[in-house]
Amino acid sequence: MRSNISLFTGLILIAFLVTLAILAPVIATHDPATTSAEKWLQPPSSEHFFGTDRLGRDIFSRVLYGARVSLSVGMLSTFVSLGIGTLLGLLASYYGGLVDVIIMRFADVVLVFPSMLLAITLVSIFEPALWLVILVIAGTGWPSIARLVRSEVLRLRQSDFVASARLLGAKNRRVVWRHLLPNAIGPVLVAATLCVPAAVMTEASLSYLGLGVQPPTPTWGNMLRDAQLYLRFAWWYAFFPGFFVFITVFAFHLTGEGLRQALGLSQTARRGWRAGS
Amino acid sequence: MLEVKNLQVGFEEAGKITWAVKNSSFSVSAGEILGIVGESGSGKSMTAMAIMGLWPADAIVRGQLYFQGRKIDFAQHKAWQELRGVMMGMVFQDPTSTLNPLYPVGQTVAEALCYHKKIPLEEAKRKALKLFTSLGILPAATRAQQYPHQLSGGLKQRVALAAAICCKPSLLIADEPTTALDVTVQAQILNLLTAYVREENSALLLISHDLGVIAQTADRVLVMCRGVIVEEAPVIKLFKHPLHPYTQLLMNSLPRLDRNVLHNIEKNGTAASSVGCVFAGRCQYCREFCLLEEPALKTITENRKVCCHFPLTKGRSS
Amino acid sequence: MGNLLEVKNIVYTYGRIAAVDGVSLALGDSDSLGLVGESGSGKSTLGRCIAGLLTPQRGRILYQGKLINGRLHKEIQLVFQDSFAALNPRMKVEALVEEGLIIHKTADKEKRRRQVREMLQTVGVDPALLSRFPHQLSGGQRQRVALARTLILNPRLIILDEPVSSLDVTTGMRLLSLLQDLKVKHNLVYIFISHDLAVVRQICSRVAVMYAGKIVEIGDVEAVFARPVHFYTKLLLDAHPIPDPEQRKKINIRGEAADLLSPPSGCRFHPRCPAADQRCRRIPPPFVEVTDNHRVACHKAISS
Amino acid sequence: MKSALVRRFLQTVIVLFGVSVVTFLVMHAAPGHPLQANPELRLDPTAIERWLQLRQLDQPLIFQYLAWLSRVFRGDFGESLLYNRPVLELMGERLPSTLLLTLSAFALAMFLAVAVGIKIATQQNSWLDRLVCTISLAGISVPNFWLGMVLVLLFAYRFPILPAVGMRTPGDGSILDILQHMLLPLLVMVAGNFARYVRYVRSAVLDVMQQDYVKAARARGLGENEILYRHVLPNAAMPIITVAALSLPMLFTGAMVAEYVFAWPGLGRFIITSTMARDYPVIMTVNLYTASLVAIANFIADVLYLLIDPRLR
Repeated sequence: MRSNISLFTGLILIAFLVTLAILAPVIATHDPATTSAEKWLQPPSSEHFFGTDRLGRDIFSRVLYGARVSLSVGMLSTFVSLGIGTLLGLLASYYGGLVDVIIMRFADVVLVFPSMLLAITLVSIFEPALWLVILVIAGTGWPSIARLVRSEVLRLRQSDFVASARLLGAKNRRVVWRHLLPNAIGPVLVAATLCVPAAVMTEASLSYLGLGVQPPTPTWGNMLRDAQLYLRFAWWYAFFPGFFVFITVFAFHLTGEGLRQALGLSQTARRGWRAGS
Repeated sequence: MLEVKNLQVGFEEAGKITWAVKNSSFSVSAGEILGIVGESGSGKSMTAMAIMGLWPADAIVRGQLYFQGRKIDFAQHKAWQELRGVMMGMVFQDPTSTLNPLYPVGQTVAEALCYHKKIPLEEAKRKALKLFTSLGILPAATRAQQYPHQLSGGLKQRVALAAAICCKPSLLIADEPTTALDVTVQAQILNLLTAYVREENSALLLISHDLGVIAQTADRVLVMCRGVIVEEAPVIKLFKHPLHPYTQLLMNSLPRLDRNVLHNIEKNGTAASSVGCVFAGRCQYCREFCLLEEPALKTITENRKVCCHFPLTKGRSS
Repeated sequence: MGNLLEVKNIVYTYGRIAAVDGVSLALGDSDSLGLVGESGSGKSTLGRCIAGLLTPQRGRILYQGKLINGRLHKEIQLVFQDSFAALNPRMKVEALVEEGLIIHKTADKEKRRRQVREMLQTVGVDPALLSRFPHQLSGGQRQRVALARTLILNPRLIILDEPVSSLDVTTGMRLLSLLQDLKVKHNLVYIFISHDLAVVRQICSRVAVMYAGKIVEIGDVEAVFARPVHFYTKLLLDAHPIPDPEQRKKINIRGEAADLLSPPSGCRFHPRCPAADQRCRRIPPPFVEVTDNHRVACHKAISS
Repeated sequence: MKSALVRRFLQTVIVLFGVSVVTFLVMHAAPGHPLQANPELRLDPTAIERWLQLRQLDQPLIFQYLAWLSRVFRGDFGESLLYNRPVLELMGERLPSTLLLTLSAFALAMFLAVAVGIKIATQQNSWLDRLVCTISLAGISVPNFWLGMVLVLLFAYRFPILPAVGMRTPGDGSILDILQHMLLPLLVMVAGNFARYVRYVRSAVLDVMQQDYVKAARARGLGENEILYRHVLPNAAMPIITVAALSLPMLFTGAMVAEYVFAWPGLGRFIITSTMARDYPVIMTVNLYTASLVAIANFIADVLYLLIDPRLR
């Protein structure tokens, strides 16, 4: 019952945020880039719901456009790490032996770098850009997916129902598509759902440090970076973008949590980390 | 020794309570082995858990329990805590999961002794070793140092038994103690259980789905079906002449070494009924009345009780 | 009478443990063999080798005279002990039973649906359960679905790995009775793996007793149960509780099952055998025929 | 036991080797010349010259790697381009203030998480359990730099009772002053870590409490305290050790973003400012140092597992 409530609330919130992002041009009350010298740092009002920033831009509209960046970074990087992770996890578990050792040790090596540190290192070497942020986040996210896929496949391959299908004469393709994948998808789905909030958070942190998506593209992270200097005078400047980061991350965590409970997976068992060792 | 009156154990789901144990009353005296037999879902384990005060958190438990003349309140967990381990002991089905994997098995037993008897650890360890020797966990000193995963199922069950009886409880409950074990080990464990009862004059509640085990071990038997005690009788009388059709069905269904019994099996399916006799849907002698009216457990002769409108007679014509 | 199945001296090891250590047996066209023994005796491993799920490291398995080591054969099927683990939790009853037909492309959709329904009727499962998932079925129903799944391919030899041990007695006996009917109707041969001698008694014509990876006695059920020769068989029969309180037995059982990491020398049963002597400790006993079709691996059987 | 230990050790060595290769390759991919092209960075020209020389760009890659590795083994991690001083020296100077913050944050968060986690696990689905679960879910969802800003807004600007940034007031260096400065960053770090830890403690304890051996211990009449401390907690320790081990490196690198927000003069902030300045020798050293710490922490966790659980030996 409770799990359904968190799943439901999470999904509603996500749908709401996605709608905001997609319909940003329709909902936005102002152009997010239009500056106005006389209207800088105005508190929230009926004209500017979330107030204005140091250049007189409408924070409400900028937050809406920022949702586009945050959500696309979150989802795209999750897709990429899901793709790489699933592929490498399958390869490792399918071929075993040396292939397995090489892939899994490489995953180990990537995993020992704290993802934030790896992200800022990579971004500092190249020029910061949106695609780079996505790739960097995906590059630090795939190993846990790969570990998870590998251990799920290894576990399921030992199961009686796969043996039973083989006895009936099922070939590899059928075993993989009808038996392994449908049963492995639950834990992987949960892991993917929890990848998104991590990516959103990393993007926000990078942009906040000035290493992520660069101005003038409005993102929640670089809005917070701007806001820091005006914290004393304009609470709304920092409050709203940060609040949206929080709500977005919270929504995905809620969904992941609900999904995990609905699928009956335990929290400690979920960890891809050190699942294989 | 132990008297259970109107015990009910139920679970609430969506505002409706389903009863796993319905209004059961029975007693067991010192030196007696009371067997409880029934299929899965008959409520026999739940009965044991209720007596031990170990029911799941979401269960609803009602009724009265008298232990050595003293009434135990279901609401008072504290009272139970003083009884468990000292006055009541329990052996579970799967010895692999009931021993803590992180401790040497000797320590598990010594810990219980230490806790209840308030004796120093060294003395408790010595006592545990003695107990191991008497239960055939040999060589005791070596075995005591080993961890559960290093022992066979039979030895683990002996350790579990040692931990349950180390303080010489006057009531021992064994819930399917041999189901997870091989037949040769089963015989050994049943021997140990019987020996304990005879030596300490304590009571044993032996729960099993296996009529063979019951026949070989119990003095008196309760037959349970879907939460209801349908028959109660001394073991010899029960096997010679079952009164309840369910008891008869169980006996006929039992695979036997000395003959082929497959031809006895009636093939009608099972249907559940919410009113009337719990066994009506599967009973080959079921009459219309059985579907409408719930029978009560009534005394037939001394020591014999049956919960059936039309109990079996020797020739089978009611 | 030609042999349907012949197993010649096969060995299967997991790491350092030889679970099956040199087993030979032959199965006639209409025999049903019970394979009994305690846990760890290697009976399930032997069953999986014959089904082709495991490839024995040594020895040969012949089906109708053809070598099938480590290969699956459509006519040899296996029913698993745990029906819950053996049915894909994400497939419905219909898809589960239909799978074999789809794999072998034996019929079109319409015909397959009909066949599935017929098969469910045969094993006594209400067709109303077609769209249920395994976890929505009772234990007996699951085991019947598992049976239907294999039967739909028209197998000849079915290996039943403890099919009733997790079921209630009444459910188990009804399943046994169904198995008995199917055997006759579909001309099936069973290898029935069980730790329960009494269950084997109901359904098999022959029985093989395994101890520590080896067969110690094999023969017709009636003969072996009435006049067991090997001391291990005697022990198993003795330890089996008789459901009659007036025949209470007091049996003394020594020792523990053999440790397969360092199996005892000579006869593997000698540490627990009441009659063991020097020879039993040193020399593994040969397999000898005591009467027709009744063979035993015991030194004492020869001398007496 | 020994063989398992040796295997884990070898695995750790392999991972450490991989870490060095990856670090080296990443730095090798770093462009050398934008360093000079970017006057904003104000790097020391002589230091850049030395850095480029040290990289021996004319040599084959493998030689460059070996040369670098041998310097690393001799403890020579190069000099900062920004400060023109040895990297290790710079890091060493910043370690104490980081440790002060991170150690107290870790200890406080872990202590609270274990206490609260056990408490709510023993009363699953009570109002307290639900409350803590919801709060912790929110806790892991709050960006810590934003939480920092909100706290500064509240406690430094709206109600000016605490300093907003830094570690000590200039001219003052008393313990009380440092503690006052520490309070807000500490709060931010404890909030995030507590939320993460408490969820693990709760689910680990819950998992164990459902085990049969806990029920059996109860049937033996042991008191709830004995059951909790002797049977539940030792078995629940493994997942908790894992989280603790994964937090260990944080102790030595500092919480980067949190230190940056509060201008705490520790390693974390140093890492970020050096990265933004493209101080390559520092970045390289920091990566190597941090990743090695994680690998070693994992090894320590593995050893602890072996000590606790006889089944793994």
